[in-house]
Amino acid sequence: MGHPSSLSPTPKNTHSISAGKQRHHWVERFLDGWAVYRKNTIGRIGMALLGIFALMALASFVPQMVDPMYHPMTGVDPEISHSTGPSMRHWLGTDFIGRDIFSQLLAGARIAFMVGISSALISILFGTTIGMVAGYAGKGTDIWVIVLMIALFRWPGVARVIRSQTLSLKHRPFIEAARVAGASHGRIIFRHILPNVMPLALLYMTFRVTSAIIIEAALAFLGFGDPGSVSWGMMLQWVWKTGHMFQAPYWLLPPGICISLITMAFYMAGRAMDDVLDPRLRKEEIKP
Amino acid sequence: MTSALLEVDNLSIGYRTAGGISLAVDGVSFRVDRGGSLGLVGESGCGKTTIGMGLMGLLAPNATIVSGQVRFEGEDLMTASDARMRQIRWRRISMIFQAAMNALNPVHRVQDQIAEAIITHEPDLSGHSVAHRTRSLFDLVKIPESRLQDYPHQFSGGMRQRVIIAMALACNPSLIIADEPTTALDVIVQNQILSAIGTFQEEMNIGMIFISHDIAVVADVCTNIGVMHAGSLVEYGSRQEVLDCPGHPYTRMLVGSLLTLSDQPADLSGVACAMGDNGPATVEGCPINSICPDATAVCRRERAGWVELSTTHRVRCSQAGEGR
Amino acid sequence: MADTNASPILMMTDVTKVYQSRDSLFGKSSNRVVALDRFSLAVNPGEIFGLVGESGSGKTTASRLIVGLEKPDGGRMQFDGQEIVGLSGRTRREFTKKVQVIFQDPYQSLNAHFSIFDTVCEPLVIHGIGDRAACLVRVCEALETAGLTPPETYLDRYPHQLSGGQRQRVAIARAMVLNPRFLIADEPTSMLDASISFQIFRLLNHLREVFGVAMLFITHSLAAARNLCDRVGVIYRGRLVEEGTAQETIMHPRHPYTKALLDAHPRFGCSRRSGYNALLETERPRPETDHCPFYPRCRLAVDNTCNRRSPSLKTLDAGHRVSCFLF
Amino acid sequence: MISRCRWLSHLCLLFTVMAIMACHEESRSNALKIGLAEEPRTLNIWLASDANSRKVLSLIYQPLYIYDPDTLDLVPWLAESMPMFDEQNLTYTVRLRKAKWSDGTPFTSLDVAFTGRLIQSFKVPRYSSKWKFIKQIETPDLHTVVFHLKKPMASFLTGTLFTPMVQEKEWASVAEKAKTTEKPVAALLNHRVHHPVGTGPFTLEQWQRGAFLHLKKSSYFFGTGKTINGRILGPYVDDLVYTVFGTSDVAVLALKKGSIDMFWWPIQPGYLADLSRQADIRLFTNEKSALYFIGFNLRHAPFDDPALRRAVAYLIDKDFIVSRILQGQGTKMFSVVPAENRFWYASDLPRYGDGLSRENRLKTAYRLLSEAGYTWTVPPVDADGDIQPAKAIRLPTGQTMNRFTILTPPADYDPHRAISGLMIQEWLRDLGLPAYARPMAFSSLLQQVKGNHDFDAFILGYGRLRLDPGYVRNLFHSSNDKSRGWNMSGYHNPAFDRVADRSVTEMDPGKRQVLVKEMQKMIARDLPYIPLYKPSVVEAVRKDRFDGWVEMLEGIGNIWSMCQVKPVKHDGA
Amino acid sequence: MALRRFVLRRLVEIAVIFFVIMTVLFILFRLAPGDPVSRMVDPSMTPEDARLLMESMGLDQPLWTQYIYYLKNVVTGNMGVSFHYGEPVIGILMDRLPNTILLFTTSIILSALLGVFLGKIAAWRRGERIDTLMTIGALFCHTLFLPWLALIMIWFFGYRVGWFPITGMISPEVWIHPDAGFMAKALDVLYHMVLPLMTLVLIHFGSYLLVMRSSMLDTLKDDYIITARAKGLDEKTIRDHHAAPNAALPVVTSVGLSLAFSINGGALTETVFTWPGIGRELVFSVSHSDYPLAQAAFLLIAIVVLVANLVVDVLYAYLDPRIRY
Repeated sequence: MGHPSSLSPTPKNTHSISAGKQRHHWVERFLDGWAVYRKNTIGRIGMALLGIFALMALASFVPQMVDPMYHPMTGVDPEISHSTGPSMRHWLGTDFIGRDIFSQLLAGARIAFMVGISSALISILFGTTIGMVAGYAGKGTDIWVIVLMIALFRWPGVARVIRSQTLSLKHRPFIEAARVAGASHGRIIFRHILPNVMPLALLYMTFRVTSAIIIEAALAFLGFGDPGSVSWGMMLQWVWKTGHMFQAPYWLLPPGICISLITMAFYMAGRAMDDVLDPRLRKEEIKP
Repeated sequence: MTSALLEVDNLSIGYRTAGGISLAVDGVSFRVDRGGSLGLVGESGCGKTTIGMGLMGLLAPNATIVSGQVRFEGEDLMTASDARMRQIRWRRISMIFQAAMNALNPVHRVQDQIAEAIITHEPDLSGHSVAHRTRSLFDLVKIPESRLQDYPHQFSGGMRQRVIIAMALACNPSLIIADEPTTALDVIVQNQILSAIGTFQEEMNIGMIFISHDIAVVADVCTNIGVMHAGSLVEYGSRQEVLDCPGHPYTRMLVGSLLTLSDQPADLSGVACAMGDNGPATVEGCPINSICPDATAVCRRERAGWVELSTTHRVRCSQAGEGR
Repeated sequence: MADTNASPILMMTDVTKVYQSRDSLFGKSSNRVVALDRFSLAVNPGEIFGLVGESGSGKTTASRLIVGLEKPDGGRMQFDGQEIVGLSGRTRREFTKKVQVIFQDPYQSLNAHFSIFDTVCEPLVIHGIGDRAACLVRVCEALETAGLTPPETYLDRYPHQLSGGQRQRVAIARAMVLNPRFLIADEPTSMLDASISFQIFRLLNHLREVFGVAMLFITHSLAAARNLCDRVGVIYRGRLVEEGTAQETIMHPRHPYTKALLDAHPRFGCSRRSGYNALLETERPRPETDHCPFYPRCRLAVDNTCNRRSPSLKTLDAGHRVSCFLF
Repeated sequence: MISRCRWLSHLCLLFTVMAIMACHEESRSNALKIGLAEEPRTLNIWLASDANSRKVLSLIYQPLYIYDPDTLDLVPWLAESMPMFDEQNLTYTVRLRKAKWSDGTPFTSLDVAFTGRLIQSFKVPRYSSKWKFIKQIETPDLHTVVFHLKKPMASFLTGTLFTPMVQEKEWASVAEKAKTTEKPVAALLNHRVHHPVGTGPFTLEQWQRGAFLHLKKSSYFFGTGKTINGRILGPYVDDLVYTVFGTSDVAVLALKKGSIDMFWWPIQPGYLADLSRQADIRLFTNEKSALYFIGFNLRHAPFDDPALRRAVAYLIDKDFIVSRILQGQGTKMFSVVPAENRFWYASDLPRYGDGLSRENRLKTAYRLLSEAGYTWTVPPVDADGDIQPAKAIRLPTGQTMNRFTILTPPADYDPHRAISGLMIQEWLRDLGLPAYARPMAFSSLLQQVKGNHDFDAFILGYGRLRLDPGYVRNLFHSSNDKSRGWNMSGYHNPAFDRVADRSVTEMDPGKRQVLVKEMQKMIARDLPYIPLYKPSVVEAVRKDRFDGWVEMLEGIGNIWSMCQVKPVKHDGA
Repeated sequence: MALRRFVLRRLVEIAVIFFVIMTVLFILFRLAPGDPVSRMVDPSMTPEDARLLMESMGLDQPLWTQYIYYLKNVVTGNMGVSFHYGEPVIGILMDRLPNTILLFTTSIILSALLGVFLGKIAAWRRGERIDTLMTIGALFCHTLFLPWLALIMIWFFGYRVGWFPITGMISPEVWIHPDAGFMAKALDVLYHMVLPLMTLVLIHFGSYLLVMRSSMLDTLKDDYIITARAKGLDEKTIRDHHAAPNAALPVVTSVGLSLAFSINGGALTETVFTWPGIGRELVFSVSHSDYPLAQAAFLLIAIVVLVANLVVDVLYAYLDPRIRY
């Protein structure tokens, strides 16, 4: 769909159009939303926490460049062969084979982001598409689609929410207006419904992120994780399985607190986003 | 001369916003006599509902009464304590809400909701007499007693409105504020509700403030009419005076745009121009000067004061005097 | 004014629509609501036909059937002599170019994520009409037609930045951008203030006069119908009970229901009428057999007639038809 | 609101009262409280294959002979004396003690014969192989049993005679009924035993599923007051209470708190420092008869080449594994037979890379492989003899070596093996070997290695190796190279097979010892498995409650301990 | 009448879904690599031994026969015999079920009560410091990593301070005591429940608080709250009588579903606290490839979840008069 800004302007609409041109509408909406978001204390805390974790994830590449001893997985301190507490050399101490806990913690932030965001993206992608199609197609098909998904996969939650949202959107006058104008189903789903369910999908994504992180941690903790990667759950599992649970608080506390804080940060960001997206809270401004 | 039930003097109500207080109601004065009825008419956003809520002391937390006096049965409501206001509410001033609003709690039986109002204000009443009162209220609004046990969702829109009326009458108030009571109802049902309200108001000698955007409806039930625009009252007078010889151009426009069932259809052939929106006044001068056909330089410069057209009819327009 | 002798642009003949609430995975439940019951209607080119009725009477269903948002369960519908039930593909697209709808709620009928330009331009894009420059010109024209001047100031705005009246004008511009021959206006002013409604009525009248668009104007207000429409049909429980010129039908109603409607209408400035004599306070039980739809509420109903058969439309005089055994 | 507060305060009060009550309950009984890490599986001795069931049932059902804790020699237990071997007829004669079942009936030779026949007729899994070479069981009198063997079988002494004996009275009817069903073995294994009748020092009192097991001293135990093998037997405790703990952390806490007197499970290294500081806790460190190893698939490239396997053996730093991953709680292994099994262990085997630095390991392995014809694009050792990151190793055939995986059990099952796999992966990569460690659910791992033979290398271990070296033959004999067979590596060596077959039938321990050592030498040369380590068992008990624990291979949890543990006499009491 | 039809219809749906889940479970378990026999590894076990074991478990039959057999078992309510315990699966599960129900029902009801109570206050005082405090506190508790918290609780309350027993459901000392009466035993169980309850409530009340808070905020915007104010009711009555009951409805759904899911969701809790419930059995059976036990446990969970869904719907209809089927 063309946008008038790229046209050679017709005589009468020269400068009045170019005024609001630079900012695309979603940029504007985003900035508006951001303004609302910034007022939200919880949202601000969440964002700050997420920023810290993102920095940690970035910083995870640094220590191993300083000295291979700080490689979170394979680097071991040649002088230490058991778990030791914090020192200048190892800020948070070492684990039972002499690996640096601080670099493991940083690497864990990276994994947490990767796990959280990738699984969330996948579930949102599938969930949104299936939910929209099921909701839009309606009638008999949707029940079976949903049943199947509940039985088989982990993303029915998103699909269900999106589906019900789509169901309610489907009979909105603006969708019907598009249908009356002769729009195809694809156009209605992707041009009209998608932008409207997107905020909800994004909101659910933050919830999905947290649950993905917690599930990863729980699985790793139970030992079903990949021991080749250093996640916080894996760190806890090492603490647990090697019998340092109550012996090495410097090793037990950081990953546990990090799991809590990062999930909390995502929750907070999500809740604040909920405020931004809640149409009842968004004022219908009338600017003449 | 009938005694004044309610006297509102120069009432201003504002909402706290980021840029200071914006006035939703700006210096409104009127009075309601015992048994009299006043219709407040104006388009959406003109502040008429805010007045109703202000009188009940039920303003939103970000709203504040900037100035003005409200005397109800000789008592100053502005200085009344919260506890005193709670006693006055419903016992002395009750309210009829718009039926489309969820004015009734969906999870309680209507009987209980009516009884609750009675018990709150007359705690000494026995359960038996409360039940009796409730039944007689249902009789009054012509709903079969068998439906006392029903839940609000089981009623049709018109019936629900009757329940709300019955509830409003539960404590024999002396003033009822009816806020758009018939909006969203069908014509026939609206007619029934209006006549019911009119009947009770007359028979029980209750004062009423009737808030509506539809001047035709207001004209049907009220003896006095106040026309509001952008937070202020622009014309105030008896029904006949306001409708027959509207003094304010805005009133004229309201009356003029009203489609009637007269033999001669209204003239629709004029240019369909866009018109400004109704919002709080922000510019100097008369708020409607930009769309008023008779606007003069004076109108653009300053707000007009009140012009008395008769003892009961006043208009806030600088042109009003000349127009007559 | 309308050319009454030309063949109708829209014909609905004995159209029936039944809603069945389907709430089971395996079976059908018997929760039937008859929205339209052998409903017939004809709109002539260039005229505004007013369809009047209370909420739930089926008037919106009629509009939805015409534009194909629902499928009828029986009866025929023709537009320009062409059958329009079950159109698909190219013929349907051709049809959608000619018929447009203005919805009741301007707050809901515009996609909040579309700018005004996108909204008005969408039908052009769907139908692949014109390049971008041509689109812009046509959009501006449509906006001007709808009274949004100067149009350029509106192009980049979003619905939430407009007032209700302006939104409804955008909806009208969207409907007009394809130069349709037929407009369905479904209670376009019920959400608007009186002065704004008045302007919208003027606008619709203007469209009819300048562009010769025929209209089906759906309303619950007799006054609006009286002032805007050439002909009026009164619908009750899915049946057309009275039909004729606006003047005749509204000023000299025949059917008891029309009379009751008229009676209930606020009498501007006059004291209240004594009451709704055509209507009963409470409803009579609805008979099992076929019956006059108004029988349960009709004070004038004749037993053994009104509750046994349903009346058909009888022509009384020049184009005034009524469906009642009393005539 | 007020009512809610009152309700809450009542609740608090209730809990306080309960807490006080519970404190009073403490230290009442003279019971030995033992923590278990998992619930015992069953009380049916034939189904009980898990360690936890055995911890209970070994105190109830007794075999004819048991091991001496110090020498690991045979000690007559239900038998009265050592078995008498008649080489001519291939018969063993065993004289029985005058013992009684816990229901008071005498234990006779008929019970022994019944147990043997039951195993033979039902082919009871994991017992039938120890009994199938027995032709006939004779009972000349009630206290004499004569076993007729089909052929000489070394495992008679270490297997058959260690079978727990069951009572004919208890099991005869069960066996009868099981035989009439469609699946007799299943019926026998799934028979639910509520009150096992044995000849041991304890009897079962009650079992609260998921919570605890209560054993009481048996009044009919044959050993009470007797001196067997130089030890005066009790038991000296009246009650044994087994409590189940979900995780060992919690069990260690319970031990520290004094809620249990002994935790019958190896303590994780992390707790040792803390526990050894606590005065009222005593730690026991004992060796285990165990074997943890990395095995290769000899059926295809690249590990069909012994030179590569030897190079890998050089690269693996067993010191690192033992000192860091096991935190010192284990020993390096160089033979598939644990060194503690002194009689069968061959001490003169090659110790690949032992004591070398990492650089020297790498250089040695590089030399080995270069000699065997392996080439690199970038070799791990440059011309000056310095280490550099290696790239793209090629087989002697010139083909690039494909990436291969080292399967390990998942970290939850055994973190040591999982982490060892990972470290080995890194060491191999130093040489340019494209190794990938991959943890896999245990049953899938076995399916792939044992069932499908679809693997390159794997790390597995046997935590409880029997003392009889019969497994050396089982693990590497070519006849066991089949799906689900024990020869998972696919090792084929006719010379080995010959020696192994002779070792099975050699009844003279001295001669058999020579054969077994010969077998170990062949394995150490060909390296189908590289033995890695053997963890130690560290157990902890409370000093202030009981003493008299008997240390043995596998730790203090053994029948000797349970027969000899005594409550500590407190001065005040 | 309509409700009965609704329930009947839902029961049919439940049956169909149940059948689907049943089949999916069967397929999933059989497709999973590995077999239960190879788990019982011991180099002294001969291949014949292994075959015998397979036969004794019925694993030598073709899949189709196993499936028919399995269906027959489910229909007749005989879920087979556990590979591991060698006992009927039903008996094992029924033995564990009351323990799980006892712990989780109590914990969920307690946390829901606490969450509703606090959420009500937080919403009522929206924007004030107490609201921010509660919201952040609830979020924090909600995001705590359960095993981590549980172990720390055990360490502190069970060991350090020593107020409560370390884990388990009963103390043997009490139960083997010859004259321990019912009351003593019941008190003992209660006493053991305190720590897991505290942990679970701490973790779960947060979500109820958040649900209640946002639902209550929605409710407070409703018009009947204005009506209630206009009626002159005092604020506490408005909050407790008009706003809270309406707002608590979504909590009912979430309580119902968590009750249903708690019968498996407690695997971690039950493992750490050594609570002999279904969750522990489930983890155990899956990791030991004990198909009959795992299948039966999953089916039990599925049926509880499905039925609970139905019960919640019916309950909802009972609580909210607007909803009628």
